[in-house]
Order: sequence, then C-alpha cells, then structure tokens
Amino acid sequence: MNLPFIKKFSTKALIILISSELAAVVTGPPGNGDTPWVGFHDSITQKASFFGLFVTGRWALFYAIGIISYLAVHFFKKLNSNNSAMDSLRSQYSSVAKNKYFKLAAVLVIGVLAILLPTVITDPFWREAMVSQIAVFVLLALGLNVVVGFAGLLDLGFVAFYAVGAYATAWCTGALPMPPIFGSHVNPFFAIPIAIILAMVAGVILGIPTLRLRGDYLAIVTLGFGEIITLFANNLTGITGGAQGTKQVPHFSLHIGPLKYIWGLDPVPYYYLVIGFVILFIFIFYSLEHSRVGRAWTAIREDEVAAESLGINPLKYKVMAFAIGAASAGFAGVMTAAQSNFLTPATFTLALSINILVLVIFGGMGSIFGVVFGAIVIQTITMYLIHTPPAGYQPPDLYIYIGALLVIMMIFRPGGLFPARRRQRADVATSSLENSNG
Amino acid sequence: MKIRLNKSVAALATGALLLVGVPVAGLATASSAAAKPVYVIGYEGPLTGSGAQYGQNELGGLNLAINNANATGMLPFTLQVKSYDSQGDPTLSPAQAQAEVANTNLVAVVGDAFSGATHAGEPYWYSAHVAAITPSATAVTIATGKNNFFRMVYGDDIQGTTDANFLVKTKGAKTVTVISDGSFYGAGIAGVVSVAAKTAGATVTNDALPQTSSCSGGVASVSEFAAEATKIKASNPAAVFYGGYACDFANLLPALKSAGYKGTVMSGDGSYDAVLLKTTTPKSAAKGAYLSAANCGSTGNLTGTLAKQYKKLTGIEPAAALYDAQAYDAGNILVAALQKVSLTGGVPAIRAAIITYLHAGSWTGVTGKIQFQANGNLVGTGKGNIAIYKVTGTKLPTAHTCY
Amino acid sequence: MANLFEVSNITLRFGGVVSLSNVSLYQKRGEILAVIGPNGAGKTSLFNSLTGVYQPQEGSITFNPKEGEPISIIGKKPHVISHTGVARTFQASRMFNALTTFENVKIGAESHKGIGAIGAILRGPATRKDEKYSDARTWDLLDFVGLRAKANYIASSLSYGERRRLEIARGLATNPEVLLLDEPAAGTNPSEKLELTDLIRKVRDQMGVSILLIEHDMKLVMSLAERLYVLNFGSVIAEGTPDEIRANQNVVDAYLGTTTAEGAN
Amino acid sequence: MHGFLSYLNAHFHALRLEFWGLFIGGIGSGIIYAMVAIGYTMVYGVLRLINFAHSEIFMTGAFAGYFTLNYLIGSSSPTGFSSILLIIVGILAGGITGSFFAVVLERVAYRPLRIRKAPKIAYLISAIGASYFLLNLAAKEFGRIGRGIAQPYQNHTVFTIFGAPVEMYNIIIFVAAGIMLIIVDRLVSKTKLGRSIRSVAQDSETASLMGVDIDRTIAMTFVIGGFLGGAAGFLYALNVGVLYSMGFTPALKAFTAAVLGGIGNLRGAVIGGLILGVTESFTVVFFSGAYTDVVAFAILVLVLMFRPTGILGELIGRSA
Repeated sequence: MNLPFIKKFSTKALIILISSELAAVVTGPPGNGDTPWVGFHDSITQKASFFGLFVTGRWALFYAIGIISYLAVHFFKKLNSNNSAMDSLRSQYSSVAKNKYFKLAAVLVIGVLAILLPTVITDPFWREAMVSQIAVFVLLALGLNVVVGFAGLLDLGFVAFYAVGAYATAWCTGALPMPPIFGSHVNPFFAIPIAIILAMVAGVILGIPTLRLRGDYLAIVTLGFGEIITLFANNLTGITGGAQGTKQVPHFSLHIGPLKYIWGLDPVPYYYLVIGFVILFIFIFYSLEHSRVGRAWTAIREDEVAAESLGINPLKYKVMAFAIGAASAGFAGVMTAAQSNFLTPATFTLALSINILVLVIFGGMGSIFGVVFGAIVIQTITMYLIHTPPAGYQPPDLYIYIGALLVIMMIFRPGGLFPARRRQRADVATSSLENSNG
Repeated sequence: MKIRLNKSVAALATGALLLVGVPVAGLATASSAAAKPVYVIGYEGPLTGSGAQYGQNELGGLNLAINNANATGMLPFTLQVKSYDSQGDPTLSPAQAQAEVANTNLVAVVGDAFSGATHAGEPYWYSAHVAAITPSATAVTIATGKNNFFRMVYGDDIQGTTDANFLVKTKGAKTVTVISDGSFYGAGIAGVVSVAAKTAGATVTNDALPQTSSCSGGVASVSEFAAEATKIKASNPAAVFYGGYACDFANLLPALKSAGYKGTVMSGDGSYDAVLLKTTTPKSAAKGAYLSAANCGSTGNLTGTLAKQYKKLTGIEPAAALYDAQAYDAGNILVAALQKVSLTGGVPAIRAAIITYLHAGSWTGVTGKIQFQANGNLVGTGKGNIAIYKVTGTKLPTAHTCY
Repeated sequence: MANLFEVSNITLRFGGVVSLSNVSLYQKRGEILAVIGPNGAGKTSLFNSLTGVYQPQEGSITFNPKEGEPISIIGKKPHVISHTGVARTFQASRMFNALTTFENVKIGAESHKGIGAIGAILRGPATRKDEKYSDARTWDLLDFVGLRAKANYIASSLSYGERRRLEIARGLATNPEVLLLDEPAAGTNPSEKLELTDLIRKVRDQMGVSILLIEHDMKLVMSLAERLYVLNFGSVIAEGTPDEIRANQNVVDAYLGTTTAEGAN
Repeated sequence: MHGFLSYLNAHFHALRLEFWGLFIGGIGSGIIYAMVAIGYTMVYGVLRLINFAHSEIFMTGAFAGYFTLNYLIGSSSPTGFSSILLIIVGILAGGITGSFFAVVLERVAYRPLRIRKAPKIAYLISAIGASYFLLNLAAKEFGRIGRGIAQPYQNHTVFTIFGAPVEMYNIIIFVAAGIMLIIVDRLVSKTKLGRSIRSVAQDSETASLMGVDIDRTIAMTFVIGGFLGGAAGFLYALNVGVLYSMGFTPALKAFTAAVLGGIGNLRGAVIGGLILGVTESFTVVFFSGAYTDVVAFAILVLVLMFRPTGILGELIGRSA
C-alpha cells in the first residue's frame, strides 16, 4: 500500500483538472448577465475537435491537453536535470554572448533589420501598427523599465507622462483651447523637446511628494495620480478640450533651409523617426544603467537603508528615475499626438498603465533587451489578435490572458523572459533582507 | 537556476499548446460559395476594451443585415462582414482604417462607433474614397464636409437644441441644471443643451459626474449620485438634463427621487434604452422622466422577427442593445447600393460609386426615413424628427411626441 | 581637541516604548570604543540615532569632523551624515545582493560625488577620470580587507566572514572618520573572528579611522576595545576600560539577570 | 470677486439646507467603504501587502447577491419578514462567495510567492494580474452592461432628521454593516483565532514558534476580509446594481479609508471609511462630482506624507 503516493497523485490530478477546466471556460463562449451559467455550461459541454482526430466535449479536450502539458513539463524537467550536454551548450552560448564583438555584431544586425523592416512588411495595417502600437509601446516600456526595473519603484500611473507628452504637443501646435506658448503654432517636430521636458518636469512634480512613500503605498498613489491626470484632461474643458478631445494636431514637418519634408498619412517616415528615438533612448538608458547612477538605483532597490548609510540620497535618485523614465513616455506622447492627429482623455487609462507594466514584466524588469523584446512580442500578439482573431476567440478575452500571464510569470519566472543580469542574481540570493526590514 | 529556466520554458510550452488548442477547438468556419464575386463590408468599432458593448451591438446588427441579404439567394454576389477592432481608441483607428482600405474586396465601411475614433480614421478612408457610415458617432465636429462621411444618427446639435427648447419653452423651465457624464458623447450633448437653454432664456448650471459611465466600464460611488441629487434639491432648478447613458441615468433617477426633487428630469438618446428600466431600482423612480431620441416615428430598436434573429445571432437582448438598429439599417443601405451601382469597374470604382449613390438615395429602415446631406448628416433640421418620450410604466415608452 | 562624538542626554521613544533614556557618552578621536549590553538594551537604537535612521526626541548628538565646524547629528538624513564622515555596518549584514563584491564597494567609493546623469550619458573625460579613481580606490580597499580574489563574485555568494569584511570595505570607501560596527562577529567562526579582530585594529591603525563597536562576543570586545559603555534597558549603567567593566557589579548583574527584554531592535 | 462670493454663498446655502441629507448619504457609502477597508487592513496586518485584488472580491460578492436575489425574488415584491430574510440570504451569498474567492486568491496568487519569499513588488504584480483576470472573466461571463438588482424590500422614507429623509436602504446597510463590523471586532479581539491573527501580525516567526499555524491563520484572515468585502459588494449593489468593473472605485476609496484610519487597525478602518464617505458627499456640493476622486486621493497623499500611521495608528502590526 502506498497511500501518500495516491494522495499526492490525486492532488496533482485535481489541480490539473481545475486549471484545465478554467482554461476551457476562459477560452469558451461568452455568457450574459441574465443567464449566468450559460457561458460556463457551454464552455464545458460544447463539442470540440481534438486536433481533428475525434470530437469530444470541451471539458475532456482541455483535461487531455492539461495532462499532456503536465507530462511534457515533467518529462522535459527530467530530461534536463540529467543532461550535461545541454548545460555545456548553454554555458558556451553564454560565454559567446558575453563577448564584446559578438554583442556589437548582434546590435548591428538588429539595427540593419530594423531599418529594412518596412521593405519586408508591406501590409498597411502592420506598417501602421509597427509605429503607433509597437514602437510607441517600446518607448513606453523602456521608460517604465527605468522606474520599475532599475529603481524598483512600482508606478501604476505611468500613463500620466504619456498624456503630458501628448497634450503638450497638442498645446504647442495650437490644438488645445489654451493658446500655445509662442503665440503662433509650431509643428510637432519642434514640440518634441518641449513635450519631453514637460513630461520630465511632471515626473519631478509627481515624484517629490510621492517618492518618500513606502513601495506599496507608492503603487496606489501613482495609480491615483494617473487617474487624476485623466480626470483633469476630462474636466478642464477650457484647457484640454475635455471629453470631446483636441482639435486637429498637424503632422510632423521639417523646413530647414532647402530641406523640406512633411510626414503625411504614410506610416513609414514615422517609423524611421521613432526608431531613431528608440535607439537614442536605448543608448541613454544603457549608459545610465552602467554608470554611477545605475549602480545607485540598484543599491536603493536592493536595500534603501544601506544605500542611505553610504551617502546615497534615495529621494534624489528616485525622482531622477521618474523624470528620466518620463522622458521617453513624453516622446511617445508626441508620436501619438502627431500621428493620430487627435487626442481624447479616454486614451490614457489605467488599463494602459497596466498594459505597459505587462510589457516590462514579461520581457524582464531591468533588462533593456528583455523589455524591448517583451514589448515587441506582446504588442505584436495583441495586434495580431485584433487584426486576425482566430475562430472562437473573442477579442476582449485578451485581458483575461494578460491577467493570468502576470500571475503565472510571478510564480514561475519573476525575472521575465530575459532577466536582467542583476535580477537574475538576486533570484539566487537568500532573501534575508525581506525579513530584516522590520 | 537551471531548473527554474526549464520549468518556465515548459510552462510557456504548455500555454502555447493550450492556445493552439483553442482555434482547433473552436467552431469550424463556413466554406465559401462558388463563382459569385465576394465583396467585403468592413465594420470598425470597439470590440475590445471599455466600449466593447457598443461594438458588439453594432457588429451584430450589421451581420444580421448582411446574413439576411445573403440568405435571400437573390444577390449576384456574396457579401462578407469583416470586423476591425478599434477599441474605440483614436490611436488604434488609423491602423485599422489603413487595413480596411487595403482590403482589395472591401467596398465600404460601417463605423467607427465612437466619434474620436471616427475622427482619427477619416483621413485614411477619405484618401481611398471609401464610404464610412457611422451608426452612432454624434459629435458635431466630425462632419467635416468630406464626401465619404455619413452617419445614421442626428448630431448632438439637433437633438440637444430640441431638448433644450423642450425644457425651456414647452415645460417653461427658467432654471436648468445640466449634468454631463464626462464621456465623449455625454459631454457633447450636455454642452449643446447648456448653450441652447441659455439662448432660450434659462439660467443654466453645469456639473459633471465623470468616469461614471457604467455602460462603458466605470461606476460612480454610491454617494456621488446621492450627493449630486442632494445638491440639485438644494438649488432646486426647474429642470435637470443628464447628458450620458442609460446605465447611469438609471442611478441618478432614484437618487433624485430619494432626495425629494420634484422638477422635470430629461436625458438624451444615450438613455433611451431598455437598460434604463432594467437597471433603475425601483422602476417607479423613472416615472415622469423625459427621454429624447432622433428619428421620430420609430422605436429605434429591432423588433419582431428581426429581434429574434438578432438574439439568436449575437446572444444580446436586442431591446437592451444600443445602435444595433442603426448598424442594421446601414448594412441594408449598403446592400441596396451594391444592387444599384455598376459592379464592372472593380473595387475602386465600386467604392466611388457607393459614395455617389449614398448621396443621392433615400431609404426607410427600422430607424425611420434615412437621407443624407452633402456633409453626411441626416437630412432635416431635426424639426419634427426628434421624438420625446415620457416614462410612464415599467417598460421603455414608445408613445411619443415629435418636435 | 574636541571629542569625535559627543552624545548628551538623548531619549528615544516609539509610541509608549522608551528605547533609549537619557543616554550620554562620548568618543575620543582615534579610539576603539565599544557599547555592550544584553539584547534589547538599545544598542542598535543608539547606532541608528547616531546615523540618522532614528531621531531621538530629546538630547543632542554632536560630531566633530577633523576639519570644519562641529555638526549636530539629530535631524539630519542618513545620507547627509554619511557625507560628514560617519560610516556604518549592519547587524544582519545588508549587502546589495544582486551586485558583485567590487560593485558593492564601488558604490561606496563614488556615492559622495554629485549625481552626474549627463556625464554618465556622454562619458566625458571628467566622468572617465572619476570612474578611474573610484576603481582604483575600490581595488585598494578590496586588497586591504583581503577580498581581491572575490571581486567578481555576487555579494550573496560570500561567506559570513567575507560579507563582514566586504561591509567594512564598503563603509571605508565613503572615506569616513569613524566606522560604526554593529555586531561584526555575529555568525562568524572562531578563525574568522580572529581575522576580523585584526582587520578592525588595522582599520584604526593604518587608516586612522575611529571605531565604535557593538558586540556580544565578550572575548572579542575585551581584546579590542579601549573603553566600553554598558547599556541596559536603554540607560548607560557603566563606563570604563575593559578591566574596570569586568569588575563592575552592575554589569555582572545585568548580564546574569534577566535577558528577556525584546523588541527594541 | 462678487462672482466668487455669490458662488460661496450659494454653496453654503445648499450646505445649510441639505447638511443632514448629505451626511446621511455620506455615512451610507462610508460604512460600505469601512467594510471593504477591513479586508485591506487585515491582509495588510498579516502579510504587509496591499491586496490589490480586493476590488474583485467586492465584485464577485455583488454578483453572487444579484443572481441569488434575482432567482429568489423573480417579479414579486417582497415585504416585511421575507424582506429581512432575503437580505440576510443576499449578504450570506455575497459574503461566502467573497470568502471563497479571497481564499482561492491567497492560495493561487500569494502563497507560492510567500513560500519563495518573493520581493513585495512581485506580490503587487501578481495581485494586479489576478484582479485583471477576475474582472475580465466576469465581463466575459456576465456581459459588460450594468444591471439593476431585484429589490428585496420596498424603499421608502422611514423618518426624517432635521427634514432630511432617512430611507429604508440607509437603515438596512447601517444595521447590516454595523452588526457585521461588531462581530468582526469581537472575533479579532476576543477569540483564539483573533489572537493568532494578531500574533502573526506582530511577528510571524515568533507566532509560528509558539505553535500558530501561519498558513491557516493567513487563510482565515482572507476568509474574514473576503466575507466583509463580498457582503459589502452586495449591499452596494442593492443601490446601484452590478457591473464587472464595479469594484475599482469603491475599493480605491476603501483603501484610502484604511490608510486614513491607520492601516492594520480595524476600528481605524471604520472611522476612516465614515470620514471619507461624508467628505465625499460634501465635495460634490462644494466643487463638483468631477472632483470627488481627486479629493479622495489628496486625502490619501496628505495622510501618507504627514501622518503615515493614520488617525489611530497601526494597531495590529508592528511599530515602525
């Protein structure tokens, strides 16, 4: 008799059953408020084809998928735990990856690919999405990464800086009821520095009172600020245009001497502009990460009291992280304003803040490469699902998956897909810190 | 470290496997018919995000029209609806608009549902000469005079002015409080009513209860409606106009009744919806409230067989769906257009011909008589076209007077 | 010359709990001074008051740097106090676990410079010079504490004894006049303890940094300290040389008596 | 200047006229905030973390009450004893559902992190994820349109205070919430369970050495907090109906209330909730409905900056 084994086994079976059926419900047909059980009932009982082999109820199908996945994971784990060839391969790879010239070559290849991308991608939807839904979100994720990844501050109102950048652009170009600073309008190209600076100033203004707070309070208060910015944009009709939005924001244009260029409806010129800024911001954030400033951020993130005892002023560095992170969000705002020509407060929601956070967490907090990768992957998947939703998929379900993804990531891989070098190590570290904070 | 990595790779693999399972497990797509040319009607609107319900309502209405047209078997072509999800977001609309105009079978677009997204998509539709018929965008500013823009509802200006005149002139209200819900629509109509009421000679107070639109994802705290009602009771205006949607008007009405306010209460077409009496608790609190809606002479909702078909197709209760009927009518108008215009010149020519046809024709749909002005607005100054209803029982009223 | 630290009549309360009551003490320049006492006697509270983590409600603390005016510690932020020349270690060693040994020390070496974000982005000559200087200083200190070989190890992979030495190096990197050591020998083995004793003495003798020490290990304290204070229930109950303390009846009572008072840490 | 004076005058006039009406309305929402705030405060006490997903506990409770009452009442209009019974059933349905989801949440989203001793930011992110998951799953299963709840009682003015009407609804929530708050207060201060909760809040390591089952205690904390949150959701829904996103705003306000009263402090949460509810009521009169959220956040930030321990201080938890 081996009872404990049976008990353990049945617990596992139960867990697999529950999570499989949950997956069935999540992916199943929707219900409605009048007959609440319809959605659940159909999700479980509806007939579905098992990879074209045979037809069975969804509940059985998903349970089968659950068991297969479990066995696959189990098998993979076993295979890996006594496979030294894999290990040596991995260490070889990582030693190559550390090589300076390899890194340089990789960066060059990626750069060339980025420049050639519009020639490969000709579908107008994707050309547009590449700019307004992917590159802009890369910028936002890069900025939030400075705040969350480098300095360890959970900011749930990051969208506020995006909004400041966008509305600043609308303001400079005369699209707000409030007259622009120069009396006459400028085109958005010249609004770039103003928007970035205003976003940074907003970072400082929001940062100084809130960054004295403990981490979890900070999350709630920043969330509040994000909401308040939207609220003001909505209510200060005389300044922002209110819920009805701005007037027409013009496209970018450049008139310097003989040089004359106007960005029109075609997204490709925007693509090159935004890619240029993405590279610039990556360079800036990378330099900062590997400088005194980056080390100070890490020190504060790891142990604020110890950092203070070494003479680091935490408030100053935290405010700086806010301001620097806000810079790229400010530029993202310029892009959005100039390209979509039109802003309403409804764009800048809490959901967007969380969306940006998901990109950062998925890619790897604190890892610039990870964050860029994460933003590209998640936004591409999101846009793919919007563009060509697979049969049986209801677009609003995306947020259910995103929620589940966050929880699963935190349980199984808190460092993200590409954990930052430093985070990776922090994982190994004993967490005596957590307990001695009292 | 190593184990951690493998575990998560495995977890991701599991996830991927599940996702692969989804499309397989989904319903099989219908096989296409033979020979006949296929034309696509695009639907753009919020299918995700906070405004998703509007998009689903309208998409359902459009699908119903197109399905029924195909089912007659009389058409020399096959029609398909392709949906483009803008999330009602002006930043996403350009991408979808470009995808739509790039679709080589697409002849016209129904959408966008929201004014902001319509505004942002317009330049792209215009540059490709694609007619865009919005079932629900009412902002005054989006009718910019471009020839490809059409809408199935009256703009805020006509309805709002009529409502203001009704309150001030017909009901004799000398003091009016105008409350907006802070949504694009609500702020728009509230703004128009406020100005028009002032013009008509009333003293107007403006207020806002923003981000409360529970029809689209927000909810006010209990106390906000109660306190607003108390405040109204204290200043005691002769009339209250609410610019917003039914879900919230349903909260304001009981609050006003509890506070003991006895004046005239009114709201626009956003509130003329079965949801109003589904949500107002108790239902008697809605008694005596006035509602306005464009297109006098129709209920604005799908009824009878259509309602049954709609329910079957979408799972949405048609009486509780906003703008489903407008989208249904828009679909039928496009079917009529395709039957009239020459189909020989290829899609670009058809697109242009549809625009010309839409400017020339007139139709009668479930929402009433439809004819477009040059700028795409419905014909008429609105005089006699705005229906005003008074809630009397526990069902959405149908008896109305035209103003 | 004035004393390095001059603490007079400080009282520290948390709500109703009195953690330090009317404590006065002083430290001479160049002295190795120790504070001992049972658990919960207020030793760490005293350290935290000296470094600005806690703000005592009454009394005054004056710090006399080699150059310049005396400075009042109370009311200043920890990072400001660090800039005046006070460095410390922590009871449960608090490394930046995600960073290497080298980076841990380097943070101390460069923290007294301005922020230099622009410099960090542009990497101008001044920034590069600064970096070179902090690198050199970091290597010197790693040599000094004997951790050069472990420079590229992650801090969390070090042994207890190594962490203690790393913390000392990190503190010294800020160029202090006095180093406050909070139970440096906790968790170390006997041979590490001996090394540590030598290191602490070396810090004072070779670098001229005064030492203020909290320690439980009587042997270590008695061999190292030149003068001691004994705290019990937040008050100073004795002061003197190791020999005087050993002979003090109050101290013997405090140590043999109840040691259950908890919570002030 | 004259404009401003007349503005103030008009508003003070409104305030004088309707002071009691606003006060009663404020207390009504305040007591709901208080119930939700207790969930935040208790979890904060034992885990030192803000349970971000508490808003969804509130929402699930409201939906459970909604479905139960709609099933039981149908189109009848109950009065008298059956009203009381139905309200109790609704509270139980909401509370038990809330407890259930709170425990599942703890088990799935928090416990694995606790075992791993994950940093705080991981808890917060996991909680946000769980909240998003539940919120959107509810949207999918129950639709995205708000719905009114079948009324288990006939609402009418019972009596007036200085001319301000006090309605049946006010009395129901006041009595129901009051009883629940008193029970929880007794539970935490007098029972063995309460002692374990308090000891875990003080120092979980010592508590476990003294034989307290930490996992079980934390789960019980979620049960109690979840019950109050779910029941509050139902009481709230009685007034405004149900919607998948209904939890967000009240939960945020409740969190503010918890901080205002002193997070970790049960009675503080109640006081904070009442103060916030009343303040909000008056904000609508003085500024506009548009700014109630701004005022709530301003209170939150000011309290956190100038008196982070709140009105009553952190009682359950450790100091500093």
